Amino acid sequence: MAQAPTEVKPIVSRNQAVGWLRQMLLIRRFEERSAMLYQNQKIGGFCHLYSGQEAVAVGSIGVLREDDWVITAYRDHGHALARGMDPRAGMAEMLGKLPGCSRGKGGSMHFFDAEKGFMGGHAIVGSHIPLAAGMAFASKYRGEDRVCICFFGDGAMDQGSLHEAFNLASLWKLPVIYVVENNMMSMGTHLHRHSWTTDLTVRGGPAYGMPGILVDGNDIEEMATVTRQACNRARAGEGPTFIEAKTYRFRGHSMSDPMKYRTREELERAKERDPIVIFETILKERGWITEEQIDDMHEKIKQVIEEAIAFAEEAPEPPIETLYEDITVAPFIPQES
Amino acid sequence: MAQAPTEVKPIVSRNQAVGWLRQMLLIRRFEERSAMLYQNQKIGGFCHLYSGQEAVAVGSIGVLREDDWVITAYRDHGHALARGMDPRAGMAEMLGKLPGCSRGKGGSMHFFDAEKGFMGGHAIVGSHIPLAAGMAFASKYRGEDRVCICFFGDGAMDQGSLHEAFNLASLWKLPVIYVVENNMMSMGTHLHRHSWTTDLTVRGGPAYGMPGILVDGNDIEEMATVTRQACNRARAGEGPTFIEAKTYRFRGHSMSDPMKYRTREELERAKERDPIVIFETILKERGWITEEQIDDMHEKIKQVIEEAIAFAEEAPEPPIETLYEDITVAPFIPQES
Amino acid sequence: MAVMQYREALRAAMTEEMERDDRVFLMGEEVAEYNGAYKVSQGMLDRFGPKRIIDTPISEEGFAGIGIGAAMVGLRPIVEFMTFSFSLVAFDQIVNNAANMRYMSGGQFAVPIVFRGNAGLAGSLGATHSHRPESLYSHFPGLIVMMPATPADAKGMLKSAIRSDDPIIFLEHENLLGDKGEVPDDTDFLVPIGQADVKRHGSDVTILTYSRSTITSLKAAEHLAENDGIDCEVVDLRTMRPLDMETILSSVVKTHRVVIVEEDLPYCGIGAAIADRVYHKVFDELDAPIRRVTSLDAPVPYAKSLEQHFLPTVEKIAAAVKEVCYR
Amino acid sequence: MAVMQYREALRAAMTEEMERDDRVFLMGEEVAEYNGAYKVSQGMLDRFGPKRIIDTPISEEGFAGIGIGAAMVGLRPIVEFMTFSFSLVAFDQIVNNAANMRYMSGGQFAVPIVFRGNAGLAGSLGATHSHRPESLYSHFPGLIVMMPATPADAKGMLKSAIRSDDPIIFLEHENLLGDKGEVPDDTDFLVPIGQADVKRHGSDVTILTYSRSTITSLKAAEHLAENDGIDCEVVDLRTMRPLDMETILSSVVKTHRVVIVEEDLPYCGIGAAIADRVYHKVFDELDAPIRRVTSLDAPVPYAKSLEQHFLPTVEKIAAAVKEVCYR
Ligand SMILES: Cc1ncc(C[n+]2csc(CCOP(=O)(O)OP(=O)(O)O)c2C)c(N)n1
Ligand SMILES: Cc1ncc(C[n+]2csc(CCOP(=O)(O)OP(=O)(O)O)c2C)c(N)n1
Ligand SMILES: [Mg+2]
Ligand SMILES: [Mg+2]
Repeated sequence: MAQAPTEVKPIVSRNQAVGWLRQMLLIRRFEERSAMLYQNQKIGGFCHLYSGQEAVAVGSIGVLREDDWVITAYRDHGHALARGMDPRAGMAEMLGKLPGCSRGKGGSMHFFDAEKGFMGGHAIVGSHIPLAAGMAFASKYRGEDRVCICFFGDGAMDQGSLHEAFNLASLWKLPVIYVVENNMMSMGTHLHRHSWTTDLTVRGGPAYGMPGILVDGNDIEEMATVTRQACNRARAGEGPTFIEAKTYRFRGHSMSDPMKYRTREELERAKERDPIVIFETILKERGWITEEQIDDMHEKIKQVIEEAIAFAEEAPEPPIETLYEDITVAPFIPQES
Repeated sequence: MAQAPTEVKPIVSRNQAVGWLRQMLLIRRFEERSAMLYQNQKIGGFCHLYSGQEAVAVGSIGVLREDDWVITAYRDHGHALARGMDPRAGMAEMLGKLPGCSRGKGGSMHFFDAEKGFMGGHAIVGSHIPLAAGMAFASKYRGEDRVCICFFGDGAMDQGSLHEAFNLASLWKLPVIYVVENNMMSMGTHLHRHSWTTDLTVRGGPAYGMPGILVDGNDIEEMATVTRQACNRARAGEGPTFIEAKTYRFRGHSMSDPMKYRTREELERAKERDPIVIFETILKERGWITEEQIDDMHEKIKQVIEEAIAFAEEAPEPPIETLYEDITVAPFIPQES
Repeated sequence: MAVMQYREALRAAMTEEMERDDRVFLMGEEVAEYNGAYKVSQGMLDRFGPKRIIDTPISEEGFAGIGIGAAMVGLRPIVEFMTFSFSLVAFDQIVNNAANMRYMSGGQFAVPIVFRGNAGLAGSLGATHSHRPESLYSHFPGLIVMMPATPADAKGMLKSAIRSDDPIIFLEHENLLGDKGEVPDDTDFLVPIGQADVKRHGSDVTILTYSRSTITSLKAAEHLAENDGIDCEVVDLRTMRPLDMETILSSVVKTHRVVIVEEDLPYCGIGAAIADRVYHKVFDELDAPIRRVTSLDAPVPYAKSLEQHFLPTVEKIAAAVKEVCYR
Repeated sequence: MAVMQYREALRAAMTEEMERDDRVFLMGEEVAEYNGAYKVSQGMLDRFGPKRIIDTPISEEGFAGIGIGAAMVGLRPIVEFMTFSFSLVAFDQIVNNAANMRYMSGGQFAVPIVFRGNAGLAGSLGATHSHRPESLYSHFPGLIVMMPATPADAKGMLKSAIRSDDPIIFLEHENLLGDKGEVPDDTDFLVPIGQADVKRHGSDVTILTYSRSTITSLKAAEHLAENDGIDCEVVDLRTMRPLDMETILSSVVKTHRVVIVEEDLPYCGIGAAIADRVYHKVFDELDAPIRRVTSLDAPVPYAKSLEQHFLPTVEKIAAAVKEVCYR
């Protein structure tokens, strides 16, 4: 288990750093408002919030190229927004509206944005891990140097699909970066109750012939650093990397989780390590941003999200005929009556 | 990767050792004759011979208790006979006859013998690996100290079922012994083309919190030694063990394999390490058996197998009504017409 | 008799059977410390302890296989899939190992295991989380498939399932979990496997249905009785394999008209299978072609506005019933 | 036209399409250096090299998923399952990722992939190796399911499948691989998806069938013509989803009698689904109930003596045909 270097900060320009802060705030706000909309039953189904983990997505996706691919699990709002999805499309999807990022067919767990190379939120635990290897395979097949980054939770470590994809990715030296967001919980099950070891780099790294890098997922610049290294490795044809990003989710597993498995104190302590607060502090210390500018940013993001909500609320429902649309590329013939 | 101790031989009594030699010869002969019967189309379907790997099954199963469980893949004749299956039942199964060990319903790939704790040959690669953990689970649940030993090939290392079962077995400290019979080939695919590393103890041992023991699978006493250690560990409640037994199969993957992937020379060299010849030599050197006694043993085994074949040939076909028997314990109601 | 929820009835069934037989245990994701993703197993960890109420990692193929292996050597596992949509990653274990084991071993091994959990459309969960596997599993000889519609059936059927020596696919419905009904207290109250139940007697049309669609069909029957003077017999099939052909046919030869109502997909689903068997047995008894009310032939969309068109409704059932009555 | 084997026709289809489009590649167990477990891909490694003819580990879930991911970004994989029985360990990938991806992404992603390999009873392989997944996959909107019966169809259908932008389940039959027949040389010879083929014209009874059962049905038709003076029309369905209802119905309204012949299990299989659709559309045209000839409702046994009773035979088909003719 290698430790990420921490002494080389800052690794980003002031502009980029401020952009990252803005993205984290956008995600946070998007989800806070989503939670309210969920409680008002405007959003249905399962809704898994990313609050607390924002630095993982923003820091890693932040160092990718535009032509790289991003794929994740059902806890996908953060990754989608970090990849530049329009919050209006995201919010419209949450509300099941036609201009939603999946035309209202996917919902919270199944965000997609082809234009941004955002290859989806995927709701069967582990099922997207082979898909990521497939995109990396395509890159290599075509002689390109694009990479695919794939996010999943500590709970997904226990799925067979991961094992098969990891062996294949390593055997074929595919340009894929696997990031386990270790928030120490698989729904209500603590890591030590679902994984034989709590050090996931033992399971996912050298055991599959990949570097296994442990990183503080709440430290956005560390996250960026290790991802950049993994990208370089992938683009150079040296194969996959496994990154364990330690983090914490501030909300329940989904909106319906009573969170009996943890104490208020544990949560409070975790919130002291809020990646957004940490980064705000760092940027202020560096003199890259002022308190005032931060307040202004918060305000502007509020507006963006409120606009997105207004857009989503006013947007049309998908018409009934869309039920049979987008099933196949060829004209779809329902096999009924 | 730990190396098995080799200096503590002999670990068996003369009687036992001679019994093991006899078992290996029985398996070899059973299969040689099976191959002929296959060519005469008396045996159908797929038929995978174990010749060359006999020491793995006989040495490991040889140190189990009667109440332990044995489970394996489709290359199962060796394990069944090593566990004491009556060759007549085995041969009758090959011929699809009623007194076959699976009443003619399983065939070569699906041998079963409940009385002997032989829990089956299983033909979907990897699918029996969780079953083994299930039997070990039952042992622990009941507060017993029975163990389950589970055999599979190097190709099965690539199946997701293995990954899930290994994590569970380790997490719950189940009394199960996993033995990969590494004959370096998954059908026509060399190990280095299907596994990112050729050292399987890296993939199956410590990566899952189990000891990963490499052993020469053609050395029956080494095989017995490491299995005994694994049994002790399992019975003491310390959890699973992973054993990589290096070996070689003398025949093709199945009876229909033209074996173009290896040279005659490679095969000849491998046959110089025939586990039966090795053990015969050792026993002779120890003065535990004479050349004459060996010849006599060969002769007797020939008779046993010929008798088994005669029995199988004369045995009745399963009557048509058995088609609907043994589907469920409750009376079966076909859902047709 | 006590009035209880469907989920409480399921819990009562498991609890009683676990007290009766210490070979029975419950295993699955979040069944223990979390008290069940849908609170079906609430309190069972406290009662039985972690040896018998067991949280698993997200390893369906692994723990389904562990259950099967344990059943082969005499335990009687109840394996919960958080939803049955997740059973698809364990499909091979269920259809090859659970269903075929007894046959392939020539009858030497039984696999007394219950796989249970929600199936169907629970609402806005999208295509991956809304599978209806009843026909997928009913397809395979060796499996038994049960789907209760009421709290009493939930209890009586699950108890029978747990006592059965065969592998059972026991499909609950999330949207029924909170339904309340009278449930017998008797710890030996069992609903036999393979027995349908006439939930409403009628003379004009036979509605063949199961699980949640039974409730919708009963509402449609009331509606039709009141508004159209059509008297429907509602047969809750309860066990999808083996089908209770006796009950089905005795209703059909009375009414001569059949509507099948199901949440399954229309093509290669359970409804066509049932229709086929009815046609085969009593074609000449039918005064009209069988009509079916099913889900639409599409993946399940997220948007509520779309999803609401997806399922059988009172209106759709009423229209089908009128059609077979030529009204 | 050239006379070639069914396996050669499959190989020709892949070869031609790979030459036409360099996004097409073949991936699976033993397809490359071993030249294919059933020699379908023989020589293709030599021709196209290891970049495009790719041996995989025994990781069906893994490489099915890799194929789907690659298809999402524009490649056109052909994924071979050594037999389709092994696809059951990749079931989730196929039904959730291949079938649902386009829908869930609101049409943003296509999954142009062909999953191909043998299905059915190849002889004495036992229950685990003899699955017939046609109804399991046809169940799901989003998938297309094709099953050729002749060398010409094998080629023309596989070429269409490879050119399709949708996920295709392409089920071959081991026992047809050696069959020979005339096959057009034209590199643009395509059999359209969703088009059935009347393999024998007749006026008395319509036999709806596919894959190997087509061959058996044709034999039965000859037998019936000679011995009983019954003139059967044999419709080879070829695509199981979507069904070619036009061809089916135009035959049925001519003959008014239907027999369905299939290798699938009888319950919740494809035959009941087809019967259901025919009844629904043209109930009044039928002069007799539809009869089906299927596999038995049991796992597949090893013993030849048992297995020979398992499948549709000329005798069973003839009996069913006579039954619908009331003879
Ligand atoms: C195959 C499968 N099994 C179970 C579930 C239900 N489920 C959804 S998320 C989840 C927990 C996942 O935890 P983890 O992978 O750590 O991700 P996190 O929620 O912490 O982001 C479970 C059990 C599922 N979606 N798919
Ligand atoms: C899931 C699955 N995929 C593919 C196969 C076909 N198959 C049977 S054995 C085999 C090779 C297995 O090699 P290995 O595990 O090394 O065992 P060995 O044959 O060497 O004993 C393959 C590909 C199968 N039976 N099951
Ligand atoms: Mg987690
Ligand atoms: Mg091998």
